[in-house]
Amino acid sequence: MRREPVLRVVGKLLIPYMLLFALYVQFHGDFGPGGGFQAGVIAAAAVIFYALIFGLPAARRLVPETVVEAMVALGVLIYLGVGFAGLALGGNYLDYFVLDRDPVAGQHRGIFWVEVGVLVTVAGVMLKIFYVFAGRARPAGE
Amino acid sequence: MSAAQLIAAALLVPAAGAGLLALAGRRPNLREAVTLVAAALLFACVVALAPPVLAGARPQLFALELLPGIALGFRVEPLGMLFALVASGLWIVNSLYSIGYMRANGEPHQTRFYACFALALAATMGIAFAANLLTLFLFYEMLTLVTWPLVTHHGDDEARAGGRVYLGLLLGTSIVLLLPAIIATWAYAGTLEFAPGGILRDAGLSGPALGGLLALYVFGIGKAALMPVHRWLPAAMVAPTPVSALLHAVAVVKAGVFAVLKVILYVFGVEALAGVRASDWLPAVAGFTVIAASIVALHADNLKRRLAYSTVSQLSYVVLSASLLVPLSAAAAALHIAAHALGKITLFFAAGAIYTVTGKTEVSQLDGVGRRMPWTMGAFAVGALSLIGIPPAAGFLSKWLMFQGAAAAGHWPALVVLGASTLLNAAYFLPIVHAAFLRAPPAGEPGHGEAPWTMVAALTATAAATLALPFAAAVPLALARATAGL
Amino acid sequence: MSVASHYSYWITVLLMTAGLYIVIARGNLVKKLIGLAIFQTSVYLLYIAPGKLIGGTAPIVAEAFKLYSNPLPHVLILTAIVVGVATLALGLAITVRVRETYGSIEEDEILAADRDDPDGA
Amino acid sequence: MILEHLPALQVTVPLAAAPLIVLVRQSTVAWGVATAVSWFAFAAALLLATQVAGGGPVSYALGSWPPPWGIEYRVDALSAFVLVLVSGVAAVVAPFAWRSVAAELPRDRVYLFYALYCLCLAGLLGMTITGDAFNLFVFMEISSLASYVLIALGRHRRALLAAYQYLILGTIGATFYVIGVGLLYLMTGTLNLADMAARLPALAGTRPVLAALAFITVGVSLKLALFPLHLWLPNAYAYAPSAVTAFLAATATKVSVYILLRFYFGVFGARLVVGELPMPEILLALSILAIVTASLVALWQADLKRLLAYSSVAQIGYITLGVGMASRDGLTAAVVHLFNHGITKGALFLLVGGIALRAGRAGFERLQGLGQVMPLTSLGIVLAGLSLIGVPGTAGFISKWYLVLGAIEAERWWLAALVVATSLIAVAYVWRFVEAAYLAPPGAATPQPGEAPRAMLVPAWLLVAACIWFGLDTSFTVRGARSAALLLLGGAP
Repeated sequence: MRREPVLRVVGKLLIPYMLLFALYVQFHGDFGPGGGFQAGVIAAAAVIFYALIFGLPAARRLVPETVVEAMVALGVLIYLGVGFAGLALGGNYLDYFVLDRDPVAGQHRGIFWVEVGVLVTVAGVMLKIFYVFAGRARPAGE
Repeated sequence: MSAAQLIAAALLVPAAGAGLLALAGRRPNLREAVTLVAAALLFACVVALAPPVLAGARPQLFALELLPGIALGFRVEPLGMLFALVASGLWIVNSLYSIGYMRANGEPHQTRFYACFALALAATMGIAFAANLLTLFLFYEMLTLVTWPLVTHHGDDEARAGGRVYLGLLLGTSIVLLLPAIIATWAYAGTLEFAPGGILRDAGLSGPALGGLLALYVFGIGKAALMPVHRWLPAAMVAPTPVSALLHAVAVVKAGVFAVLKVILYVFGVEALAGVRASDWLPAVAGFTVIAASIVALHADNLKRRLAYSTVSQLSYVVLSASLLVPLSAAAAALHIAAHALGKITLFFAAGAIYTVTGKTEVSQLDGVGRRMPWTMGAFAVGALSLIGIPPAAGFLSKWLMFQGAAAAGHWPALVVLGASTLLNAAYFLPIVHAAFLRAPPAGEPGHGEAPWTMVAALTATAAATLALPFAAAVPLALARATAGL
Repeated sequence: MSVASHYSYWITVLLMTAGLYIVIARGNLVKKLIGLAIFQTSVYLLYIAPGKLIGGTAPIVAEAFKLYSNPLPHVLILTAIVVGVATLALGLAITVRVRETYGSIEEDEILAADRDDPDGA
Repeated sequence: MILEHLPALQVTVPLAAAPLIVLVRQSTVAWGVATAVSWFAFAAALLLATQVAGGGPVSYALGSWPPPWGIEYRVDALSAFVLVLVSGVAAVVAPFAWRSVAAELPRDRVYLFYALYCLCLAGLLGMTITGDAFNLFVFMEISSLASYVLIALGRHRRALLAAYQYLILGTIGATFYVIGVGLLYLMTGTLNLADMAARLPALAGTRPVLAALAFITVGVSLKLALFPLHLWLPNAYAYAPSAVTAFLAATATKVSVYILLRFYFGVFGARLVVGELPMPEILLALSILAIVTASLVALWQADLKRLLAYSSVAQIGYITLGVGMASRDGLTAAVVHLFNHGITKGALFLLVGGIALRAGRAGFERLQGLGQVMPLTSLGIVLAGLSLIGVPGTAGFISKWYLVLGAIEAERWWLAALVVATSLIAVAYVWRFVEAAYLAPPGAATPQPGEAPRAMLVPAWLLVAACIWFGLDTSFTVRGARSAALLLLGGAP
């Protein structure tokens, strides 16, 4: 990989924008096509891109596998947490209306956090899948 | 204690006894003491129930809801009382005998033996006191299952084969025939509670339908050993002798004929059956079994096998009498349960004692045994006389009533069967007695004495009871007559 | 005419049968998974196609538009796609481990290996 | 306040436990969380069941969107009954897993087991409680994906292939189901089951509705392993870790039966399914085939776990037989057998798990003389086996009673005869174990270390005791099943 300076430079240039684009897709989900699923995949793609260029060990150092697993769990917990917050504030489970004094603002707030949860989980799952298969590429096995 | 508590005690004492026995397994003396104490306690409970029942009360106890509308229920009526008295009384004697037999023969797994025996008694009490068909069925199956370890006690290939036949026939007939019969009764009658006069009277079933249902019942109750579902009884001969005594005298076959009596009297109702002539085929089947089993017994050389076929034929006396559908023969049937139990247990005890001392199992080997074991063979003779029906033994009493009942019913084939089978009984029992006392023992055979004293005591006691029953017949006779509504 | 106008259904049915056929007919574990994926894809089409209104736009309230596509099938199928991806990933992960254990991903070879050595390693 | 949110908590608490366990990664904590969550679910299910018994169906609108717009969680007599079964079995299996999983899985995967266990539980509970057809699909896939992994965790290498086969067939089943739901959605424009049921009579007999019925039948039948779609089941059960086998055998197929019942009688309606289509006849024929062939195949298995797996196929046949009768007693039999077979098979597989711990596998050659080496385990298997046969005084008897009663009331005597005759095959295969365990001396392959640890025996015996208890006192099971049957047939709630 060291002999591919073009790739390395382009990669270093592109990866921040990929992550930024992921965030754009994430937050634009309120107003147009977009949302956590797509954003999660794009964010994961950035890391996978990094791994392809700089090698799997480097990617594992950057985003260790424990972090990936934690991301998967954390995203689900954020999502469930929104549900429980609805409960705690006196509504039904996953009730967004009670999350703010203004029901419409409550809707916004609820879906925002749910999408954050989705982003984290989807990115985590994508990376996890990538790690699982990429890590097994060598025939030596475990 | 109230009557309901007594019923509960009668069920729980043997069950708790089984638990204690399992715990006391490592200490044989304690274990056997527990058996005897449990047996005595149970007998006391059952005896305490007798006066109110004789006075006309019907103590009852209802517990769990087996199915919506059917409770786990117990109600003591005269027939059940008689059966419970016989079974619990014989358990004491049988325990005494078992102690001697099991020790003298060095049998393995004695703790399992005593525990299963106690459980079998618990199941028997459940059958005797059951207030409805479902409760009866539950304990009937339980009895099959807890006696299986007893039948396969030796654990060898022979025991395994015998156990398969035993379980296959008893469980098979009860699941395939008896269970549908019970469910059909529930579907048509809407109840399963035993009631004098029967519960199927108003179900509006035709004669053939009732007859079919009756067939499901009498062949489904495999324990009654009506031919052709009698095969399990000879197969179970692989068991140790105390188990044979349990099967033939104390509990199992008695539970079978008891259940048949219950079904005829309290499910169908004598009048309902007689009215549509639904049971006309039953005396023929029972009569055939009586004669055929006697002929097989006549040809059997193995002593226990001969006794087993004798049981098959004696059981069919009960079914035959019950199927004549007159009160007197119903009373005779009830009484014969007790009489046959006393006589047959004596015979098995004697056979076991002979085997314990000499290792002999065949009739042809018994020459001169009576001279060396006078108590044992004396008791054997008493039991044989009772089963043939010679006064003053207990069997005479029930057989006399049977003849009377058959005459009252005007059923002359039954009279012929009873007469012929009495001759056959004599033909297969008397040669044994004759050989034992009047022939010389084979030359060169080492001498021997009696069996251990507990065994001799047990068989003497049952022989004495066989002789005493006709003279103290008030209680059993009263119960039998109350059963028949006389 | 009416047959042709339902072309989305025909495509659905074609994908469905093709996918199912691959699953059944192929012995290669990966090819089976590909068949499974095609089979699932047919369902996505089944849901999405009827939800589309010709000339309709995304269901975002705005002054200029009166005609919207039904958003619900999209949401449902988004979930179904996630499920499909998870299934595919899991199936492939299992296949990788099968390959590591048996050294093959052909079904008949694996079964033969199990027949020869029933207790396995 | 907690009480009115029970329907949501019933599912979300186990669901939340899974990521928590992944975050913690520590096996003791994982076990503690999984056990606590299972018992919480059990308590919640019992509370819900009493609420339903007292005051009729409970409806819960997720996100406060009223049905049919939002997703509705709906607990009625039938779903409450299934919830109790699923969560109850989970509550018993979780403590059992402590020793069993520690012995069968590598240390670093133990937390994964518990996370997936919670996920699977949440999925099964969600399938049962939801009133939304698509939400049901999602929960179906959650529980299925979790169970594929759980099966693949098995020690034996064949577990991998078993999991793969289950994955393929399970996914096909779920996809068939979702195709059926899609067709229904196209026709009715709703995904709420109750709403669908209200709109379908107007469309009855149209081709998409019939196609939907066919797709859903095949899809769910794959999931519930109805003969001849049962091929995935024996291997999956035989090679999964013991705790997984016990849990899945007792719950997963039962929930699928629930879905079949729900769609047949709750959505399509008895008039269409029973009155106009030959579904009862088809079900009866397949059930009879399942009972006879699977029982016979079970008889010849060399491994107790496989034997029990085939017996499961046969027992599922009894359940669908009750469904096929489509009468009050038949449906009562189906629902009550769903419960009784659940606890019976749960108990058996837990006890076999004890054997697996000591002997490695449960091949019959290793069971010689087991009655002496592992007396409590063997006795438990015998008692639960009696329930499998349907001996009176055990739970299995109650099911058989209602099956035969249903057959007799329909005057189908041959069916009654068939039900009782096939239980004789069950006698034969249970007795194979009895003879091996009690009538043979311990052989070279018999495990030596002795009885299973108490942490495994106690949960197993809890279920054995339940088998006996629910055979003697049927006030909960039969009443619950009866009211569920009436509900399905459109009678009183």
